[in-house]
Amino acid sequence: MDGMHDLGGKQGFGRIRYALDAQVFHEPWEKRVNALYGFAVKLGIFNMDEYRHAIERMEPRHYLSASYYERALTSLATLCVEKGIVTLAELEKRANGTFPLSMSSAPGRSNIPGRERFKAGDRVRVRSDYVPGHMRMPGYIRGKTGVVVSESPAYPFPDAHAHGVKAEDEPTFDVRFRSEDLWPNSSDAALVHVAVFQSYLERASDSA
Amino acid sequence: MDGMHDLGGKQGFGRIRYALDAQVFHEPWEKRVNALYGFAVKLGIFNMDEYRHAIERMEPRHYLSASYYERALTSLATLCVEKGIVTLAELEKRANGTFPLSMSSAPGRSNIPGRERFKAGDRVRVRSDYVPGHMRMPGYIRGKTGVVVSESPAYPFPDAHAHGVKAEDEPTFDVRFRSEDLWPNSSDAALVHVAVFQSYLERASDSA
Amino acid sequence: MPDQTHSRPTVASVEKRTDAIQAALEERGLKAGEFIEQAEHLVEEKWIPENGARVVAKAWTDPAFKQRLLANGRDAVAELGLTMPPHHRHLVVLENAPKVQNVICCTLCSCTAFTIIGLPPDWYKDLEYRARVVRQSRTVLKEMGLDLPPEVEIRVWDTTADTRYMVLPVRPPHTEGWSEEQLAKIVTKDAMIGVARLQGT
Amino acid sequence: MPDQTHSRPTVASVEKRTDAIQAALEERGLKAGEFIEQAEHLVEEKWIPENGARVVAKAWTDPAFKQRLLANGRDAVAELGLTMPPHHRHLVVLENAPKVQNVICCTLCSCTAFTIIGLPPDWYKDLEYRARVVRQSRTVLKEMGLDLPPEVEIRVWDTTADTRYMVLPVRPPHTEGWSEEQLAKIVTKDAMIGVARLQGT
Repeated sequence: MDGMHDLGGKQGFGRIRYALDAQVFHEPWEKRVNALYGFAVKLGIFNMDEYRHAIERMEPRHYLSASYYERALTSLATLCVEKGIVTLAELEKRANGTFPLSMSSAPGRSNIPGRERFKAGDRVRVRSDYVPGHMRMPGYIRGKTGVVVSESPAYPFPDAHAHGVKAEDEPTFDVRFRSEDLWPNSSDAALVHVAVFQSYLERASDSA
Repeated sequence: MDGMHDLGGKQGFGRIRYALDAQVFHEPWEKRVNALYGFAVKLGIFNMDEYRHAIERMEPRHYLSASYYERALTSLATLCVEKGIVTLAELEKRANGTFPLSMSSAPGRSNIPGRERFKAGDRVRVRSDYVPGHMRMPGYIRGKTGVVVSESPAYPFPDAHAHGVKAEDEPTFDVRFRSEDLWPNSSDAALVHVAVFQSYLERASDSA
Repeated sequence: MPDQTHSRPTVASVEKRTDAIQAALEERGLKAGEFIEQAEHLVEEKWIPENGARVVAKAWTDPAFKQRLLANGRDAVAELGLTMPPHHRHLVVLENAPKVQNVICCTLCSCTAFTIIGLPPDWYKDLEYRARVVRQSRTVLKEMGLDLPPEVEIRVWDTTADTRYMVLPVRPPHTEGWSEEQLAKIVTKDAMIGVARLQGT
Repeated sequence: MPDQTHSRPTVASVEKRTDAIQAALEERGLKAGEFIEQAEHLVEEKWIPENGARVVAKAWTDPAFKQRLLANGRDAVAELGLTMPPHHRHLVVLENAPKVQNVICCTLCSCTAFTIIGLPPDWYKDLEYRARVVRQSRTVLKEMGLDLPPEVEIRVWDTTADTRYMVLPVRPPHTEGWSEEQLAKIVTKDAMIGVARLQGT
């Protein structure tokens, strides 16, 4: 989905809050949330793709205003409710207030048929795919051309795995893009590498 | 700029808050804000493109959480401060609290050289332009192909007019896109018309 | 939702912020208060959907006017004494038909031909409408109570420049013989935005 | 910033919401509290940047290990007794050079090789870093104190799948003859993310 989480290249944000001794956690509850979602994954209540997608499904205003660990908390609670572990009513009674959950899910999809195997040096184009469900393709590479630099082992296909759809595992390819091709005349010069699932890619002609 | 305001086609939002007897204003201050920005435009303190851009320049979290009239208020105050009418310190003293303004502006641009004149029926492609400043091209048509249905009189070019950059007025063309071309397999079937400035367009080959 | 990480001194309420900017302008001799009163009059008495309703009623009853309206909306509404701000240089009138539904939006901000059809309602300015109506037009219209048969083509118009749009709804068949005044009474703002159809059409 | 239009019954604090979900799990016999204690230990004692620092120091001093590390990071760190979660199936180690600076990010969420380089710092998870570092890499690094000469090529790596990355910093020239233990002490988490260079490089 083209959601609020897809932030790469979005303009209008201010300076990075950077400090040499930056902290991972700021409040004790954050450590608990970080443990609890890992606990739920370990118990098999949900998988990491479902977890990430439930964050992406947060109401956009909520997503943007929430801290990282509030997003984790919202995903954890949403999935525990959706999986029937607990009801929202029970959570709100226990919390003595409202407990905003994520929006509902749209259908996922399986692998693209006839996907190709690429090797380092191949020129590839990212398909112009738009899906209602989970996807690990950042919008800034949609339709763009790059060069494969390496291949990973096969992983579950997130577009399927986040939705309980059957699919084959597939490799990801680290694809190198020129920032100039991603944002012509509007970026700092760099090589931007993105780990792209096989289903998102097609072979590019050399002339492209 | 690819800012938070560029919402067309963004997914994850919920139902429309619709009522048959919907109101324009909900609070008295909203009417005052609506009048005051019009007052400032009438006085020549800023123009409508500067006004729209100062809304787009709001800190993204603030943009998304603010109501329509809070956005208008923020733009009005930001421009009054930037134009030297009032200082932020005075505003905060008067308001007895902080007064969040928009982020600073990036450079604008003038018209594209050699822009073409189109007529109804012409196939056109929206240029893949990325600019740091104001622009009235919604991201969902970038690089897409459509058909001109009509032409407007010449207007100030917003990419320039919002930044005090000299430019010629130029017409806009109402361009008809198929929703299927904008979001393949991922939209309700419709013809989507967008008013596109001449500088954003190039002629498309018939084969495209 | 409170921001966990960026809390600082209290942000003044929108009302106090409005007071502050208004007072600052006043102190510089700019008669903001006076202008606000005038604007209130305009908003409540002049920039009202009854204007557009008169335009629609006339177009329904006067074929020559309708032709002029579709050819040049700004000039045609001026015949009825209706004006548009200088930066609204063009008014495009979109004629509905039984199998064509035009819908207006503004994805980048919330522009409308407000002097003609009235200021936009709250939902028109909400992020939901702006984000969704271009991509999910039929679904959004249905949620808003306009469940169009599949054979009706939807034409969305995104107000991304200073051309302004208004929808000319289909005249309900049961209104044959009605006067312009009678007809104008049944034309709503929502029908001129295109998210509603008039009864019987 | 208060939301003007959608205020409703009070949202429970994040702390109370955390209590609620934890208690709900406990009541179903799922030992959440125990797991939290174990996780606290992992976060504070096991998933720490000192792991990655050992890997870097070994790579600097053992060319054969470095070769294995660059060929297959996951297998190579296992030689040092370091493990990665099952879903981190691949570790790609990115070698910096005087004219090459690699930088890691995750624009879609905030993934890292956390068992090796430690959990990501707050700024890595902030919207600002995620939005800006891919498009404004040199500017962002400069704001963060790393002002790279123009001849240094920047290579950004966006962690959009379950491949994990770590940066192998350039060894400072003044460390010749140092032991692995000494070397490991100067390697920082930020240098392994790629937003900092080590002193003298």
